[in-house]
Amino acid sequence: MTVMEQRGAYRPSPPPAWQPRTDPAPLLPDAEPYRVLGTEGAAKCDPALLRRLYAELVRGRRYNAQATALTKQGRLAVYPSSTGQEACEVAAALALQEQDWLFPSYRDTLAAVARGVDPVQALTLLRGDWHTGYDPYAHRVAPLCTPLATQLPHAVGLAHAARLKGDDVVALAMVGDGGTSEGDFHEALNFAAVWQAPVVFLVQNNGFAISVPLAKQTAAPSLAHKAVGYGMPGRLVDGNDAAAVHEVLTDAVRHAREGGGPTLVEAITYRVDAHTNADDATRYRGDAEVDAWRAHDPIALLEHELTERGLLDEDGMRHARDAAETMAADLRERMNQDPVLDPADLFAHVYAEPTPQLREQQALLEAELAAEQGGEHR
Amino acid sequence: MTVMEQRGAYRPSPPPAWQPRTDPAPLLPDAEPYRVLGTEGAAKCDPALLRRLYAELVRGRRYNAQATALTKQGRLAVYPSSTGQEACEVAAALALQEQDWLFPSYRDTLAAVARGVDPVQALTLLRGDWHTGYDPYAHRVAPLCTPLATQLPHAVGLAHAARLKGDDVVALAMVGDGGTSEGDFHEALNFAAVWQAPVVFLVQNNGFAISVPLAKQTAAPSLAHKAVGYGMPGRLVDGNDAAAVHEVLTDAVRHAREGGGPTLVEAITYRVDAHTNADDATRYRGDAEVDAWRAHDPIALLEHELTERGLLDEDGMRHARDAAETMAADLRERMNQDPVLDPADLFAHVYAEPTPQLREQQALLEAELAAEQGGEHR
Amino acid sequence: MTTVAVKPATMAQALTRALHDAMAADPSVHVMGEDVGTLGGVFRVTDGLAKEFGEDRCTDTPLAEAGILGTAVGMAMYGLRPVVEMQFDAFAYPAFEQLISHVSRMRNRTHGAMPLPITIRVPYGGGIGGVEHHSDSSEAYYMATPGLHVVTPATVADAYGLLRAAIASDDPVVFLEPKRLYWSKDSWNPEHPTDVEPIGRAVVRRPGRSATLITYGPSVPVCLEAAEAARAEGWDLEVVDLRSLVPFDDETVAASVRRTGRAVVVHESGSFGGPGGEIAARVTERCFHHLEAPVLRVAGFDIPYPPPMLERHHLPGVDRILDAVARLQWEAEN
Amino acid sequence: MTTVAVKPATMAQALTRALHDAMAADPSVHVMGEDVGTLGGVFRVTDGLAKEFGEDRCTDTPLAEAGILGTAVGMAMYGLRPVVEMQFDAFAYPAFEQLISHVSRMRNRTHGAMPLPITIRVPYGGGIGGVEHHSDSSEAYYMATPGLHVVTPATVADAYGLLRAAIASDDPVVFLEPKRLYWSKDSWNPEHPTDVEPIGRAVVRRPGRSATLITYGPSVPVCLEAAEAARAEGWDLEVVDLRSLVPFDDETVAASVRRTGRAVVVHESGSFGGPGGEIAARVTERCFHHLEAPVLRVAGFDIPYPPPMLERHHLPGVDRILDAVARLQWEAEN
Ligand SMILES: Cc1ncc(C[n+]2csc(CCOP(=O)(O)OP(=O)(O)O)c2C)c(N)n1
Ligand SMILES: Cc1ncc(C[n+]2csc(CCOP(=O)(O)OP(=O)(O)O)c2C)c(N)n1
Ligand SMILES: [Mg+2]
Ligand SMILES: [Mg+2]
Repeated sequence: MTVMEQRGAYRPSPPPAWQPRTDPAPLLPDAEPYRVLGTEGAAKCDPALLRRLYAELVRGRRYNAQATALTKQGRLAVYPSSTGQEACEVAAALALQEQDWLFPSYRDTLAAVARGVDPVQALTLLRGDWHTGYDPYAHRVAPLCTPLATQLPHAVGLAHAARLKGDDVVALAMVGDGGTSEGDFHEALNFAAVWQAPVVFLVQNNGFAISVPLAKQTAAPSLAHKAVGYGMPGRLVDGNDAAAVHEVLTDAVRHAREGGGPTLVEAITYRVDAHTNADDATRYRGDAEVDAWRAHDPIALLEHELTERGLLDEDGMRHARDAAETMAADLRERMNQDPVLDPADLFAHVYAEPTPQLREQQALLEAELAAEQGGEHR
Repeated sequence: MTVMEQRGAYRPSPPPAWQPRTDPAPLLPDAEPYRVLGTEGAAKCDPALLRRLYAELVRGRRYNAQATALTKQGRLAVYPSSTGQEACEVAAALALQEQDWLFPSYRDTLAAVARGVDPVQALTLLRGDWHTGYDPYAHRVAPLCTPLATQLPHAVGLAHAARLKGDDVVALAMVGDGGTSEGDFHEALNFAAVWQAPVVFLVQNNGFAISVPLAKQTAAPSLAHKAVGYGMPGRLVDGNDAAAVHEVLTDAVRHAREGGGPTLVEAITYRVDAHTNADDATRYRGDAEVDAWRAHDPIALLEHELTERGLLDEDGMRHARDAAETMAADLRERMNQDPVLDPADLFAHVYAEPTPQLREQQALLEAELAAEQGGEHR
Repeated sequence: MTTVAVKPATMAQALTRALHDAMAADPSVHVMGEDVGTLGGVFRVTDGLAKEFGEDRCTDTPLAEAGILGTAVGMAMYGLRPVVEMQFDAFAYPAFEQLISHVSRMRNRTHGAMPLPITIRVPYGGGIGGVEHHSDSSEAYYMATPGLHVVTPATVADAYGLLRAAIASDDPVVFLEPKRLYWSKDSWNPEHPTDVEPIGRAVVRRPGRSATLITYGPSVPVCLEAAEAARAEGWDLEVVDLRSLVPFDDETVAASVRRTGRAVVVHESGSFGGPGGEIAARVTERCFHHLEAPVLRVAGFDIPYPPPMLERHHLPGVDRILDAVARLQWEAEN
Repeated sequence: MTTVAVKPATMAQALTRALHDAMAADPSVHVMGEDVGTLGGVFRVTDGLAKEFGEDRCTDTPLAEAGILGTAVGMAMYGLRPVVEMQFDAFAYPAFEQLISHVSRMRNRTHGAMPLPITIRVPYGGGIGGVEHHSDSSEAYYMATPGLHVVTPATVADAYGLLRAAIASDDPVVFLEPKRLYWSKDSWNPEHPTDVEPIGRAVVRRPGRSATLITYGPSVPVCLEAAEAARAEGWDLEVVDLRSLVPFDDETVAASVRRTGRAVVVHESGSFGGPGGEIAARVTERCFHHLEAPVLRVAGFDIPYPPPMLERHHLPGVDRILDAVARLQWEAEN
């Protein structure tokens, strides 16, 4: 087509194909993180749910403490604690139904445990006797994921597959504030929205990616504001308010289940402990900030609400603590047993059938071990 | 800290560290793509600029036509035409100052040419005598980039480096609607916003990524809505309105130059031709859609405005066409000469100094070529 | 079947047929990638599949390779068998983290609980006049990643058989399709497609006694041509088509080299750190005392893939192969 | 200099000193990566640099490896010399598209106009009890990518010298830091740091006459230990530390093997498709008639890196090296 042919063809009007594809307004997060505890909304909460959350938080805090202690005793190589973030961990697990799937990040051991994974098996990765210590299909919990944000597309694919098969399954995927900077975060959210996959993304914004504070991670008004760019709703919630996180996640899960597609939830919380036991947090943050957050502790928050309303008394608290202690004692005892290792496992699960090359290598190792046993070796 | 220590410490208040980091409202795009031509705003445009844009559009359209013809004659391996998108191509080049940098995608040969790159050298990649045919430093145009979105972080890094050095340099990076789905798009925009780098991202939303329509690419209200998720302004513009694209880009470049940080601009346009000469667009779209867009041709749009306002007459049009024909004739003539190739180039630019291994391989090739020349070879 | 051409004779058509038959046989097979649906792929390998099986079974994804492979992982976790298309070799690189850190390891990480039956189709190699980033031979990366099978056909029949085997495998398979053989033709009969080839078996394409050419994929026809040309020089060359780089068929390869006493590895991929080093080393380990000369390599140069007008210098051709054969220390013979 | 420790004696400290000296000598040197600023890196290699040179010269980036390397490309285009830290080996994978498609090729793509003097520091290898994805030996990927230099120190002095040379190079250098040698100590004097080592030269760490151990990085100390232990068996082993995988020092390596007539390549990386194949193949090409036995390889198994409690079985140790030496067909000697 030459320029000449064009003449006269022009009608001033918007480009033909363009119209906003969705209304952005409902996708934007509220200006303030959603809160329930300490607000009027708290009255509407189911007391049984609140008590359940409380018991799980207490157990979760104890689990974090016990695991951290186990690192000091050399029983765990490393432990990335979620102390201070238990409300997110627990609510993520409790928002799901039996048939749903959880995709935890490397920090979310607790969410896996809250969903039913055996507390010892959940620590296999960090003890170092194998990578994933539990069968992901047993409780529909994907492996704890170390390469950041890489499990998000997995959650999308799984949720999409379930929907294609006509199954009623929602996937909930957890990621940190730092993880939102990775390309995989972007690609996962985009696929989820395009496919309208039943998946919920929970960003635990705990203020830091190891030493890097949020201000060096993003300039966005909030991480929840990323949602509109994918065409999904973004929700902002006080991540230390277990009732609020539970409600927001439950809504998002229901929305996904009903065919409404994905939601991005940003939970504002704080990493009270260092990044891991190997980290020295004093290098990059001051006590004042940590103390301010300690004062907004998720357990204290919920305990206050429950006691104020007469839903919890000293007995109830003791009961929760005792249950937590029982779990911790069991964990301690079982973690103090040396795991039984089989070097043949090195070759057993690389392929469905070991290749001829792997069989040769296995034979080499077996011969070495036999020689070692026989004391023949150098 | 045990649960007990927490008791009583609770004050119901928002989490300590949280406040929206920026006001999201000004970052959101307008509901309609910005237009100038055919609106009252057109009267405010500098006539000289409009005439300049017109001449460049006409030249650009002719360039696209000539390059496409060269593929039919076997002089180019392939040509991804920007016919119908000339307003974006030209405005991107013209919005920049001398010292600024342009980062084109593989489709943006025209933008490179409009910025001053020799029309033949700009086609080297597609003719196949080398990869990048021009010195990127001569006109500050980065290599035409085939791996989609990968040049966006380059633009950010360059703009950031210039700013660190105290230089007055803005980078403008171009990407397609499809390219916005890549992780590199996300990471580039995030780095740009965190660093407040002087960079402008121009998304040419031409409706398709090869055969994939926008609806399968994103569910967002608009691509410009992605900006708020990074904390930068998003702007929506009619990509066939050269005056509007030029104004929006010039504003964004000025904003960046003044230290205001990056902007994301989405230009709504349409890929009138097939993806490349090798593509068969009838497989995935109908004539009606194409025709509707042809009626909104960027050249006709501008021509209409100029003639209505008496800024362009038949003489002026002929003049623009003649200049375009002169360019095309020169391009044809030069492209019809076989490029001179030197196989030694294969080894010359892999490293600053060829490794011993490469020297051996070069010697092998030289011996082969000598044998071929001497007719000694099999 | 109605929509897929009934007379495939090119490799591309055999691949289409393999995808079709796999999808028809097993509803858990899903094809996904950029432009694989309506368009049928830029090489038309997925032509007709979306029409026949619906867009949910043959899906145009957003343009993001890590996302494609990453979501395929999730789909495989849920029991599907995704067949992923990477549009060109170099565009698989954005998916490398997913490939290396998850696809290749998920079975291992989960102690066998979570196998990932994913097939990753990668059109690879040069010789088609492609612009930069469209002609890479990236097999070295895949070979160095434990947990992946790496397979590449050289004939129309193998294209069908190996792709069926790849899709049927419970392990992830990187299925490398030699771009410049897409339009190679063969008398293969689509109505009686070959039995599914097992993965991991090399094949002697041409028996010979003087020396062995060890090769695969796009270089197989070149080696066969070289073997013909070599007759004029008095060499009777055996040509082994590896078909599978992982697992590697040591038996077939070593048997051939023990017989001939000389070997040249031929591939398009760069030499340094490329497949040839591994192959030469393992052949030498196994056949040392049968070798009259070191195993030589004829490969692409150690340079980024050249622009179209220079690629002929880069690609291993008949002459370069025969030059290498000539260097196999034939004096020792006399 | 005030903030950086003045008595480095570990490899980590030598690396810090090298970064410091390079930054002090050339204002275009910029360090960037995850946690490299305030924290000083998870291995503390960048400790003190942000404080001394400011956050614009030593920058905590957002958490995105492709973004880190991609922006470094742009910075290098503008004349800076970025030194990028990838926090762990496996976390470099997201940056592979940038690495392969741009970093390694920009000079080539632009006909020499746009060189990219980028140093990419990658802590690599195992033996530190790391959880999965923290112990990969990824050198095979880098070696197979033309346009990159690939360098790895084994001693404190080389850590300093090679890193200075990498930063001074006008080409991109992948600088592989053996994690388990970070805390290895040496009597190296920081006040008189060694001259900058040229890239591309191997070194004989221990002369010997019976056979050559060809190795690099984390396996160098293991090979030296093996050589000591071998004396008891009557073998006098030579140990060659490659230091640079690309370019490869064929001369030094081949000279050693011609002298000894036997060789074993030792590395942690997997065997199949790993560096050892390339090394064995090229040594054999060059030394065929001097070899009494095929060049053998002692390497990690072809498996995903094992969990901490099993890694000792995987890593090439003294016994496995000596077993390989024993297989070098010593009968032929008699
Ligand atoms: C791809 C990748 N890059 C780098 C790392 C190393 N790393 C482990 S945790 C971490 C910080 C994560 O921060 P965030 O996402 O906020 O999660 P949090 O630790 O706060 O739970 C980093 C950089 C990694 N695990 N994966
Ligand atoms: C990383 C990567 N993946 C795939 C391709 C193959 N490819 C080339 S152009 C194209 C479509 C691009 O669409 P868009 O970004 O909208 O740009 P347009 O072609 O419309 O200008 C694809 C998939 C590529 N070049 N790079
Ligand atoms: Mg965090
Ligand atoms: Mg497009």
